[in-house]
Amino acid sequence: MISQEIKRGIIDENPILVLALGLCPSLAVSTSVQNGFGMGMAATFVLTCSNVIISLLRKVIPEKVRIPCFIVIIATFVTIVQLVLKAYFPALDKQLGIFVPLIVVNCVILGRAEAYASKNNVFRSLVDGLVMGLGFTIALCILSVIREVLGSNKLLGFKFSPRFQPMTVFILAPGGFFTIAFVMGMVRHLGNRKKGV
Amino acid sequence: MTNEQQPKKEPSDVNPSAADSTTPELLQLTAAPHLRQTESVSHIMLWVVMALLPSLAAGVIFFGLRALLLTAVSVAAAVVTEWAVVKFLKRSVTIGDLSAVVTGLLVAFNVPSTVPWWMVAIGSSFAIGVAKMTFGGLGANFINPALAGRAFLMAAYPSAMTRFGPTAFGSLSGIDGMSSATPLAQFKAAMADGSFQALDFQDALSDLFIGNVGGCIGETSALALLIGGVVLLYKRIIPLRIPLVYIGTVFLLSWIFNGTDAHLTTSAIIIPFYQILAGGLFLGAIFMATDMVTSPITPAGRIVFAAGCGALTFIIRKFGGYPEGVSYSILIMNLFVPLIERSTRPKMYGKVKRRD
Amino acid sequence: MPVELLYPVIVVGSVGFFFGVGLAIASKKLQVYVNPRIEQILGLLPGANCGACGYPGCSRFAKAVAEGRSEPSGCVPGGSKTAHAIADIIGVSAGVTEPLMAVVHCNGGRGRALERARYEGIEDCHAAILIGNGSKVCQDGCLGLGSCVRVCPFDAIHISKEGVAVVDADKCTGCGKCVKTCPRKIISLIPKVHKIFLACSNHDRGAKVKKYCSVGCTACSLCVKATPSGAIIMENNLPVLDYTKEENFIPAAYKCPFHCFTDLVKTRPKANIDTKCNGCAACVAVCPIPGVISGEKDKRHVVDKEKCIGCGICLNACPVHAISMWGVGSNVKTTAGKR
Amino acid sequence: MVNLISLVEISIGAVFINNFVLSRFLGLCPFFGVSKKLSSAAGMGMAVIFVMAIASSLTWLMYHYVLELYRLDYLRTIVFILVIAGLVQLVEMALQKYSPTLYEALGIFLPLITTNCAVLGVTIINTDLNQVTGMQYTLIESVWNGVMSGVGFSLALLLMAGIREKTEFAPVPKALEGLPIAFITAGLMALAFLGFSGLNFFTVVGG
Amino acid sequence: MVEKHFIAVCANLFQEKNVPRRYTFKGGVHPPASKNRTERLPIEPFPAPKKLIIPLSQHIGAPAKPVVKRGDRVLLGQVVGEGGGFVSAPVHSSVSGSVLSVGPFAHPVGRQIISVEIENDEKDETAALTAPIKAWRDAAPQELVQLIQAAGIVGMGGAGFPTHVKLSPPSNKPIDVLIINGAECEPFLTADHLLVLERTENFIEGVLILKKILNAKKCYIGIEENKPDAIKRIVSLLHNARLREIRVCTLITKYPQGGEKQLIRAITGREVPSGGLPMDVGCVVQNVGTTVAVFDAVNRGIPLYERVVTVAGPGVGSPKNLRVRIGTPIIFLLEACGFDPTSVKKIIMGGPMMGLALSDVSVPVIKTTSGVLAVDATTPALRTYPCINCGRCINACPINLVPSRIVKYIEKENYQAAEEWNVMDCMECGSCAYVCPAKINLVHWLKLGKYHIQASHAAAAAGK
Repeated sequence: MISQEIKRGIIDENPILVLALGLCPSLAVSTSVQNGFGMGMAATFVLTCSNVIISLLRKVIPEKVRIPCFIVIIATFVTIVQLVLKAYFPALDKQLGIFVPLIVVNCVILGRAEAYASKNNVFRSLVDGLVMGLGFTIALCILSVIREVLGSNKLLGFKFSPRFQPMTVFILAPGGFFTIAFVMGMVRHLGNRKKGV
Repeated sequence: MTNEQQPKKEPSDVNPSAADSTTPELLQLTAAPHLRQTESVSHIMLWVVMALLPSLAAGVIFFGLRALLLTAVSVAAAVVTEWAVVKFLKRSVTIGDLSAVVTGLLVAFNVPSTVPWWMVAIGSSFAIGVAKMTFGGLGANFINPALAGRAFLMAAYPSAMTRFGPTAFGSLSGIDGMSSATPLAQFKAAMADGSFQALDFQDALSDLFIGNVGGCIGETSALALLIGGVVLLYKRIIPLRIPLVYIGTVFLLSWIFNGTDAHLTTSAIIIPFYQILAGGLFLGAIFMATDMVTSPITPAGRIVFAAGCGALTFIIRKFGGYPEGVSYSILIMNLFVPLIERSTRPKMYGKVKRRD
Repeated sequence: MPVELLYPVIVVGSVGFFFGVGLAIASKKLQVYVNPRIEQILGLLPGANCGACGYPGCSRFAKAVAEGRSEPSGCVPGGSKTAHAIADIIGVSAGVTEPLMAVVHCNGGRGRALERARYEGIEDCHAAILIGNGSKVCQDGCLGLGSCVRVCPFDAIHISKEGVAVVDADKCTGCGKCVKTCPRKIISLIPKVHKIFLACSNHDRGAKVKKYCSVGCTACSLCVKATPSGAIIMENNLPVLDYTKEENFIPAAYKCPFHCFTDLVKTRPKANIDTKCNGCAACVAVCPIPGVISGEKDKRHVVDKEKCIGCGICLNACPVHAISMWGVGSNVKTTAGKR
Repeated sequence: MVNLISLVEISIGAVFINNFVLSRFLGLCPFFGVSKKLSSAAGMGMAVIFVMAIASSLTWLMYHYVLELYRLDYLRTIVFILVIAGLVQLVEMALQKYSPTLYEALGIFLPLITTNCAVLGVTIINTDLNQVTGMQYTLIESVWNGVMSGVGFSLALLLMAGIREKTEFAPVPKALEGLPIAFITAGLMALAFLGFSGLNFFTVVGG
Repeated sequence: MVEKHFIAVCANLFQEKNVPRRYTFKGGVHPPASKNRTERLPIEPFPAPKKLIIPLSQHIGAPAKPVVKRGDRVLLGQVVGEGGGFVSAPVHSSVSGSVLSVGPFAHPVGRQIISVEIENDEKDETAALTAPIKAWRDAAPQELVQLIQAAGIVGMGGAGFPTHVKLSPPSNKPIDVLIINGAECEPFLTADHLLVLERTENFIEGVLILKKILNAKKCYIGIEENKPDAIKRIVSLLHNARLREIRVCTLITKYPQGGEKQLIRAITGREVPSGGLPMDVGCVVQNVGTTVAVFDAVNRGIPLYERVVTVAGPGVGSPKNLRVRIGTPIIFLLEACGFDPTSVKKIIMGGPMMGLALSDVSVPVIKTTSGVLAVDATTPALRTYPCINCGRCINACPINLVPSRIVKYIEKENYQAAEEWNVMDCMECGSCAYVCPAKINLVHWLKLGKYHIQASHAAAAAGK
């Protein structure tokens, strides 16, 4: 069951590459693997914690004000993340910039809260948060590996190839769009091929 | 049941009417009109290629055989990319319509002669592979592929794309010295540090006209581009209004806002001429802004489009971060094309008040 | 220290309180009636307001679905689960009816029906009708250009090798979109249980039809005679099947000399007479095919399995219930075009 | 107090150079979601401008007069999102009640805006230190920044919608249909918008 | 095409004063006229065949109802189909003989249409016709219109609008301009040209009859400048007869110069409102053939049972202008003109720009058949290139539509948008498809779009 869940989070319902949620941070911070991984971890933390809390409170929260409640819960964890980053990873915090507070409005997190955590028990919500976060992180890493290598000829900050001339466009906005477009297209292409067989 | 084999009758023994005996083959049933003009898309593209040849010749004369090599690489990369994408998508091969050749030529014309050959190949492949074929090929792209290729290279390799080689016959009279910067960069620098001397630039005009200046392969020779433009105008492939309005707008704006207080002094009159002859304005106005696919289809829209290109070119040249603004201005106006087309629908015959 | 702890609590609490109370009052004061089904659907949606459905926000999508302007499957993040749940809500009002399926009343593909010209134009039946009324001699034949294929939301119609439209009974839901679009009006809905229909729509006289179509109905009326209940009547040179009468059309289909009927059942189970048979010969009297059941009086009768068409009429006629249907059957696949 | 030059600079920066969508990657979900039709793009654009302006002013006041005063900067995220969410919902309800026509035109886009990172983003940018000048925006500047960021967003949205209506006819490869081709479109738009980089009307460059 | 106009204006400026003004409209195309093989050939009468098929629907409006039955003997000019309603015209027998059958027969439009099959007894016994009104100058217009209706005259240019309807405008729409359409802008066709040349006097008298009926103040005859002999002949006749109220307008040779709306725009400068009729701007346009038929009906009492047909095209050896009985199967015409069945790929009824491709050569000549063309090469029917947005279709469109855009909407089944872009005003002249370098079947798509929009309107109306 767990492996199935993991497959669901990473492949079948990958938040970025299949569901196309949480696009803003995934494009903005995937300029380097460090940033992408950091953002992925932060989001996973918020996603898992908020999923758990929302699942715990799902019977208490009144239907009408559920969205504001969810947001407050998510925002609390985001603030925690912000404080932790500031304290221990100041460089990363500076890199991610306003996209740390913007985790609040990341559709992945709110979407899972609304679609999953508010309807399932705590354990399932925890697992869901973890696998979805994993899927999010993996997708971010894929994007950032491509962009870092092509855009600055580096991988995790180390020089990648001595001969390759990096294309700066890939760490600029257009490159982000092109990268996600082609990664997504590739995922779909493989998916179509699988379905076709 | 219906499963048994049905003895099939040959169509010939169930002939419905006697008249058919005189018709050996089935007649073709199509919608009117039954007459068509012979000119086709590939004819048009062929003529565009022909019209680009004088500029290629000029490029080779001023920048040496390397220009020819880059052009060849660019064209080959464009055609191969289109062929590969089409094969990958399992669609019918479209390289026969020659549009990839045109794109390849234009990408090469938009890079300096000093760039490495693989860079131009990347630009061409991007132009065809991303800006054109992802949308489904000819006619479907919304942005000029060649210019998208150039913009991609500009963003990817900014330093290589702005390093220009000197021409074969020495450089601009008077003002150049050692640097091989483009006339527009020199102009901008001269305006910025106050060393502007109208006469220096006046002398340069003839060099600008024939193309003996630094710049991209295909953009320097206004003369060669004009020859190509006349050919296309004569063949009615491009509408006169786009280049005319585009160049006219740049001319007017750089005359009015020439940076001096006067408008009738020598320098005030030299500036607009210098502005229209320098840089890629002629290439852009004659060959890129007129790209049918990415310019408005409506006659009035074409004027708006061209005027917009002119204004943006002027703004980017004067206030922007680049000395040259032609390619970006056309790209930006490409984005506006759907909105322009929408608001400039031609007035239909009969949209008049009814006489009751 | 406690004060520093207090401030955030007060600030967040008061902001929350302020908006909570404000919203509560507002939601009472500013209430506007909305279709309860919209609310229901909205409840099923992920609520991410991502816009992937093409509508501005989940509520708009819910409204569109409730009003029938969008398919229930429009929500991408919701996936198929959500789609099914929504479909259930929508379906409640649709009511339960007898399942129907679309059938194409033409089997005159290439090699069977004569062409009179070479149509070269837009691949669309309506377009072919507009110029020269299509290329078939038969004015009621399937044009095979696939207008019905394109409107089918369930991918249940395809054009056969011979160039006529064929409905896949498994996929067809009887929505009737193809019926509406067919320019020749040769698609209709029949109850799914019947599986037999007339694959011809031509109203010409028999002699004329024979000139241009080998599977065209010549209005010979044999099918009418094979259906004594009167569930088939001839109207304007074409038999009309009345499915409301629950008639057994198997004999009629079998009797057609030009094989104008299509039976979606490939092989029907054959009748078998067991030892209970007392030889009353009641079955012989009702069997539509002469010579299928034979046997001496008062002795066990036998069925010629080669000839039996599996109509099952004898089942009800047998007073001692000695007849049953044997054999693999119900292989529901369209047979049109594969005869 | 009102520095016209700074307002113009804010405008150019927010609309062209640092366009919210094409350069800052903010508000992408609604950008791709609502850009299929020009009419809804226009409605969405108006709604975003409206909400950004109001949210900018409210959050600026909140930040400078409550949070900063009590040294509660770290609550910024929670408070801002609460303010925006509540505000949007109130506006939506009010519109639905009092002006159904306006609601049809704008209100339906409001739920999309609650969770639009562009709105939260602009309020955070308003209260952050400006990276160029190293100063914080004044109230007027931040409202103006909100409006202009909304305008930039709307401009990108309108252009995108126009292009998508056009490329709707295009035979896009199957795997790229829908979002991927929209990403490529946005990428090419961003490429074109690079032309605006370095645009500066006030530091004299060319005389 | 502002540039083109600019040149035209300049050219007009430098013209000498006494050169007559050349009229034209905006847009249009210049297909090769291809008229040189037939434009000097006199009209030959074509013998009536043994068997004729006279369709009861030869015009726009309700089809005629048969009034004969199998076995009946009919005479030349006898009514075989009675008009059903005001917008309808009777149908006459074009030979004397016996009715073989009344039933569905192949019709040029491709459908089976109720027709009367007549066996010719080759006696040409004439029926007692409606009495001609020789003194038409004194007759009441009403009387003349009735006579024209009884003679079954419909617009012979192609559309087949019953002439009497055009001649009875409602009282709130006064007609001040009568235009005779002699443009014959379709390539290959020379039937009208020859008719004018051979029967100029009758033609002019026909014009006068029409003018009298409509009480029109002005009357113009529009002829394309590639028919100088016809222009000269009419002008000299008018001059001799001192008929100053009729003016001949020389039209620039351009397709579709003979389109009703284009002709009105060229000659009077008026624009027929979208969805309206010429009478909305006080104009009535009549074709040359119709005018001569009116003369025949009024002056001689002859109903419309024969017409002039140009048989031409690369697929026939000796093209001809033939006077043909209505109901003659076109195969006979083709055979008489040396038609080579092996090389012919397509047979067109009408001109090459707007004519119908036939799937059956047994269909009869009807009142609107101006020509029969045998073509030896197929036209590109399927799309060979994608649309490159060149805008030539816009420049060619005589009513200023954006065909390529509309077609894209129709391809995506967005009929609402197509309607917003005025597809319903398209008159299917074919100019856009003619110039399209991508060889897109624009007209076919436009037809399809109009069909779907009409169908949805009809459904909406039925739902109300």
